[in-house]
Amino acid sequence: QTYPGIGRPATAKEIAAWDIDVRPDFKGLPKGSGSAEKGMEIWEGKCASCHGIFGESNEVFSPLVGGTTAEDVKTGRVARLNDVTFPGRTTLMKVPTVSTLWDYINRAMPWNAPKSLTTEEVYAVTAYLLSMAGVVPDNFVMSDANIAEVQARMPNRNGMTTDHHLWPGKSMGGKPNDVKSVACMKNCAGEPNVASFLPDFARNAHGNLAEQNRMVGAQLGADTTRPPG
Amino acid sequence: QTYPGIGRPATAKEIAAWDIDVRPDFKGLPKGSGSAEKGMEIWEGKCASCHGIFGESNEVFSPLVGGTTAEDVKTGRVARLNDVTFPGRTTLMKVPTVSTLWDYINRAMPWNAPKSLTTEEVYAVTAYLLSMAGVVPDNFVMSDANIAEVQARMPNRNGMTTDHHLWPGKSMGGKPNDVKSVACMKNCAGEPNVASFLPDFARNAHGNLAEQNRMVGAQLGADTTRPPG
Amino acid sequence: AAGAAGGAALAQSNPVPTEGGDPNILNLPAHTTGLGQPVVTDGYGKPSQYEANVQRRQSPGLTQTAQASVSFAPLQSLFGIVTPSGLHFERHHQGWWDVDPSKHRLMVNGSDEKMVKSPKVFTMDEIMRLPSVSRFHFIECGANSGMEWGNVAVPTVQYTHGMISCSEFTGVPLKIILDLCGVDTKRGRYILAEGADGSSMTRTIPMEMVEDGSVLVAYGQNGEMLRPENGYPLRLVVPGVQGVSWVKYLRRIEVGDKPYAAKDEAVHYIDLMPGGLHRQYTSIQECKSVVTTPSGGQVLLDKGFFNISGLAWSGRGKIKRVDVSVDGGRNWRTARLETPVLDRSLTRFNIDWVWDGKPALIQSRATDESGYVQPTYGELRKVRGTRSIYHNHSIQTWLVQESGEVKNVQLS
Amino acid sequence: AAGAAGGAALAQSNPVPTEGGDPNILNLPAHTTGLGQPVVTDGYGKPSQYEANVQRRQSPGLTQTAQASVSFAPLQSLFGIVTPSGLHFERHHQGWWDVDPSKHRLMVNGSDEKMVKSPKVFTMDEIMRLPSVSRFHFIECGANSGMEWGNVAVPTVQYTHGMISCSEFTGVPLKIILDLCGVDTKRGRYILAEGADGSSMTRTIPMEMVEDGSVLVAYGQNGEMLRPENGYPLRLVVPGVQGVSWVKYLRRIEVGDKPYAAKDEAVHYIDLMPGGLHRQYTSIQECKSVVTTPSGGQVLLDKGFFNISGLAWSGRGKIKRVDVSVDGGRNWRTARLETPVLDRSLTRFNIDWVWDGKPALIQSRATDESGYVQPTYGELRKVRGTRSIYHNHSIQTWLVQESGEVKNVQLS
Ligand code: HEC
Ligand code: HEC
Ligand SMILES: [Ca+2]
Ligand SMILES: [Ca+2]
Ligand SMILES: [Ca+2]
Ligand SMILES: [Ca+2]
Ligand SMILES: [Ca+2]
Ligand SMILES: [Ca+2]
Ligand SMILES: [Co+2]
Ligand SMILES: [Co+2]
Repeated sequence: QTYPGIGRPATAKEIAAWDIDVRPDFKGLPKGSGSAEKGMEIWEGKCASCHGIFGESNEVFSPLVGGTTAEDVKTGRVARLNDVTFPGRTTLMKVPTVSTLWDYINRAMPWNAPKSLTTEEVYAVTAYLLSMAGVVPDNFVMSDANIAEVQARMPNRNGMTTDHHLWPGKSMGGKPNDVKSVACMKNCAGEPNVASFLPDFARNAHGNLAEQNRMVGAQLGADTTRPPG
Repeated sequence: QTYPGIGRPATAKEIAAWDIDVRPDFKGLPKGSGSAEKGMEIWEGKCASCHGIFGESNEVFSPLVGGTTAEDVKTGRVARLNDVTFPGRTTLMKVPTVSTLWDYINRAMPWNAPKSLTTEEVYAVTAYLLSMAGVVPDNFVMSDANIAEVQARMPNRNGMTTDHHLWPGKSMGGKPNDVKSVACMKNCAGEPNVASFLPDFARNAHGNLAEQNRMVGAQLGADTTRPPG
Repeated sequence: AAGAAGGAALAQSNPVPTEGGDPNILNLPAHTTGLGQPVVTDGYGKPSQYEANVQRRQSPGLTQTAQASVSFAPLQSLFGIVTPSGLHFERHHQGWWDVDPSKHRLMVNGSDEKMVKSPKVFTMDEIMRLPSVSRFHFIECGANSGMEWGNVAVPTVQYTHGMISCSEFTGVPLKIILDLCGVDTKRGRYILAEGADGSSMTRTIPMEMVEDGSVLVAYGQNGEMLRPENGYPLRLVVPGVQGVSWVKYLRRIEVGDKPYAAKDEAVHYIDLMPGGLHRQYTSIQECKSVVTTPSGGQVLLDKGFFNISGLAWSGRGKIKRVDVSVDGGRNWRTARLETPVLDRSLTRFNIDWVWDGKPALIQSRATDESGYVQPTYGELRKVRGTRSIYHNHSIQTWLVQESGEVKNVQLS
Repeated sequence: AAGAAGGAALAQSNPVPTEGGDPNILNLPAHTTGLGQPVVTDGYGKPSQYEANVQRRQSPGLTQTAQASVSFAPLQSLFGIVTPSGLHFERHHQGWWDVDPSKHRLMVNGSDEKMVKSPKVFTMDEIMRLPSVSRFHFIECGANSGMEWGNVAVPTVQYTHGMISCSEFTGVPLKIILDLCGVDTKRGRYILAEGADGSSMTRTIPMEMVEDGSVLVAYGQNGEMLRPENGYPLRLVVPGVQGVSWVKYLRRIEVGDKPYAAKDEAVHYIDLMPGGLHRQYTSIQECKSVVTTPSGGQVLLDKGFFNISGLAWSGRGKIKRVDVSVDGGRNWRTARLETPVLDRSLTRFNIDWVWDGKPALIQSRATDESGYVQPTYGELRKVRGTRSIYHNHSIQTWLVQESGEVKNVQLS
């Protein structure tokens, strides 16, 4: 089947304007470099207002930096991900691939002015971000030539698996389902026991539920401005 | 299956308030009467502004009266329904059942004040309407006692059939489909000939069609403020 | 009226760029380089400003008042089978209302004292507690395409076929409500449905359709409540039957032993046959289809590939097949039917077409599961004449002119 | 915020009248004795004023900004399977835009020069000329129910499950567009989809899903164009896969030989397992269901009959069965499934229940056509722990208290 009249060849210039993605194998990464020192300037001018001076803010988003150790840089596994008492997870605790940071900052940051950074600025600020976490030295100059070495120091680079059943198709994983249940119909479980519920003081925390249900219906909304009935 | 807690018995008063329908066999018709003379007063006060002094207006709706003859009153078939040159069809040319008029005037007229007429007024104005068409005399007093006689004079009382295939179920009609076609696939019809189309002067009669189609699409709307291209 | 962004369409070209590229690609737009709007800008969202041309419309001169009138759905701009509720066609006889659902009641009674054992009153709360079903059905006015019985009268598919819409309705099978009241179904072979608006619209419906479970007392339409224009908070759903029977603002169901000859079944919605006899109680909407793209009033900007798309439906069940002709009915190809193909619902069909730039006459022809084949105007008029107003379900023809402009035509 | 008519619900009683009848019946309301509003009061209509409580809402405190946030669909008030487009859940990462469709372009290219024979640019006009399909599919955020992984966090089904919606999507199978460009599908086993908004969202999608025809380049949603909040004028439809992959404002498709590890597949939408390892590229939304009525934050005003109603879905195909328990999972009955039951679509279920006024624990459990059974929290957490955020598809429990009030609870 052909489709005469539909579509036309993309020009090289057009592809260059839009094909900005950078893959884990660095395909798509433009040549260039930027220093962590320059990155600090950019960070403080264009990023810190939202992410905090040390990337620690959770004012507009969860912290970018924190929770990784020198040991993690060696092992490639962020140990605190296994610490259930550690609150929250920072970006650097999770991200396995430095390309992801580069690509995302390049396409989407600063949040209110995406795609406004030069290639040098993206290298620089990425380097600075990593330097805050001790992944690269404070005077590091990151470039297309040495980015693979940075990758080899990413704290959570070994922290991912694709060995599961939730990827469609055969290109990854392909494991059978991990969770098993059976559709028992009669006398299935023990006496049910309520283990978790909202405390009464949180009753109105999502607003008055009477105003979040239709005026008529099989059930109406509970007036949560009043004590439970 | 029972449905505990759902619904409650309707009271006699409630049923009386809402059960206002009147059937062709006059089930539902309240006792009472009204004169065509009184009906004329009501008509001129409450109906003529929309329907015209003689029920002939088509200002707000098609004419109610006209097109029936004394001969039709005898035969019960409105002859002009078979006259393709006669423009339009009035209510009295079509309506086979006097109950229909009574019921509808009672439930829905005057249009801007439905259900405001008394039972006497409905009898009266219905009688007047029919008197304008010569179905009943000008001094007729219509009542529940003589309405069957009026029915026997309705000009189109024999003008209906239920002998067709478009009623679901078996309580009427039940005929097989009247129109027959076959799904021919190849070399089916003769050379097609366009027999009817909109004249160019009517091109913009429904407004500019460019503004009646989406801005993007497989086809766009024609700019009908311009001559055909 | 169309907003600023919704004016006349601009021909959009996609030329091979001479200067290296399309400025819409090379110069990144504001939305690619800025921060957009927050969530819940609208707690209940609206279409894009660029969709302002997609509106329901009145046909100029068709009716004398706007409260006893109709507005047509813009079929030329719709996709799939679901009609957006905001674009659902309207037909009012005495205007529409936004009825307070907490005060709305449904009554069930009998035409005589023995017909219903226990006449009952229900609140909306109670109706919504009963077993509910959800089903997709089309609703078509019996007068849809009525303006075209004699000859071509209107330019676009909005006006030729726009008195049809299709929604997912949710409600209670009327049978459940009648069972609850105790009905003598031996004598009570008819139902009268009555609305609460000024017209208090009444229509007779056969008990068979209640007994087979297809008649619903519906409150839901496309996931939310019915729209006020469509009978909020309660309307009857009578699948396959003309829209006037789908009584809006439903306040009462009466079970009776005889039909009621209401105004809209004794004066209107009666089909004038050759010879001057009218057919009464013509309820079922017959098998029908129409190509919605390309369709009248549109312009093809180019030769080349096009997707011909349209809608098919039947009041007698599922659509079995749709054939499409581009040569005025001489030769036909069978179109793809989109799934799901449902009972008394719209079915969307699509078929490939390469336009060579010469005049073309596009038609579609549906066949339903009863085996009934949608007729040509010739076949239909031979039996039913040209003055019926109702139940025009003829094959529609669109003429694609060399200029690319598409016209509504009828063939002899 | 709710309008005047949309305030707190008033308990509506239907007492046996002492004085002869209900005043709502005996005193005819204004709408029964007056003339209503004209057709086309709104060329594009709105819900009733009495429906003002039915809104999408943010969950207080969930996100720190409203442009990188989510609004939840009010499942407690919805019927059937179609989500009204105005109530479709929202998820933006850098705000939403109303993009001019006449300037929007779609580009197809390859990760290297050999991957795509002829990289191409398409206008919207051109895309809409290609063969189109219409299909019902659910879209669920991978983080839906994520707040509840550890314990009960929110009161109503709007917040527990409201990041799901279901629409009829219309568009072009991506396979057709790729075929048109000539793709090396031997090497090119991945697709990168990219949006045109500030985030220029990118996600990797397996070529298998393109090849089997299920991935669509969609412009239509529920009969009209996509809403701006949902990607107008073009979004990818990736049935059964989490919402973040359904890239909005779609501007580019790249064919590649490796996955891309985009921010939302290497930092988010990764599932933290016990032991600290994350699962990456967890795309499929597993078999899941929830009772929407009665549900958390509602009140049953009476004992007696109720219709339990809910939604079931699976990213692996059709729903085969839904069971419902009212005793916290000890005993189950199989619910009625409303038709149509479609592939990777919502399915509505209903089942009768007579409430005796004693505390009840209501649950639903779906099984899909792959045979997978929706697990309990115990079964799920045993394997995946409590910190995953994503893919919580556990059985939901609602506690009906003696007072009639319904609470969100988790059982041990
Ligand atoms: C106006 C506020 C703002 C500014 C300025 C800003 N960011 Fe962000 N940033 C955000 C928000 C909000 C997100 C989360 C976006 C989302 O949800 O997809 C984010 C996400 C990120 C992320 C991904 C974190 C994650 O875990 O997903 C990185 C990396 C980042 N920003 C780096 C930067 C850099 C570098 C700069 C400056 C060049 C910058 N940001 C400027 C608000 C901002
Ligand atoms: C304000 C205008 C108005 C007034 C006043 C009015 N009518 Fe009407 N009447 C209408 C309209 C409009 C219709 C058509 C309604 C519809 O389409 O269902 C109509 C329909 C009718 C019909 C049915 C005609 C048909 O063929 O369907 C009858 C009979 C009728 N009116 C009688 C009366 C009587 C009797 C009165 C006075 C007591 C009256 N009307 C007052 C506007 C009016
Ligand atoms: Ca072209
Ligand atoms: Ca440092
Ligand atoms: Ca009750
Ligand atoms: Ca006279
Ligand atoms: Ca009666
Ligand atoms: Ca690339
Ligand atoms: Co009609
Ligand atoms: Co999400």
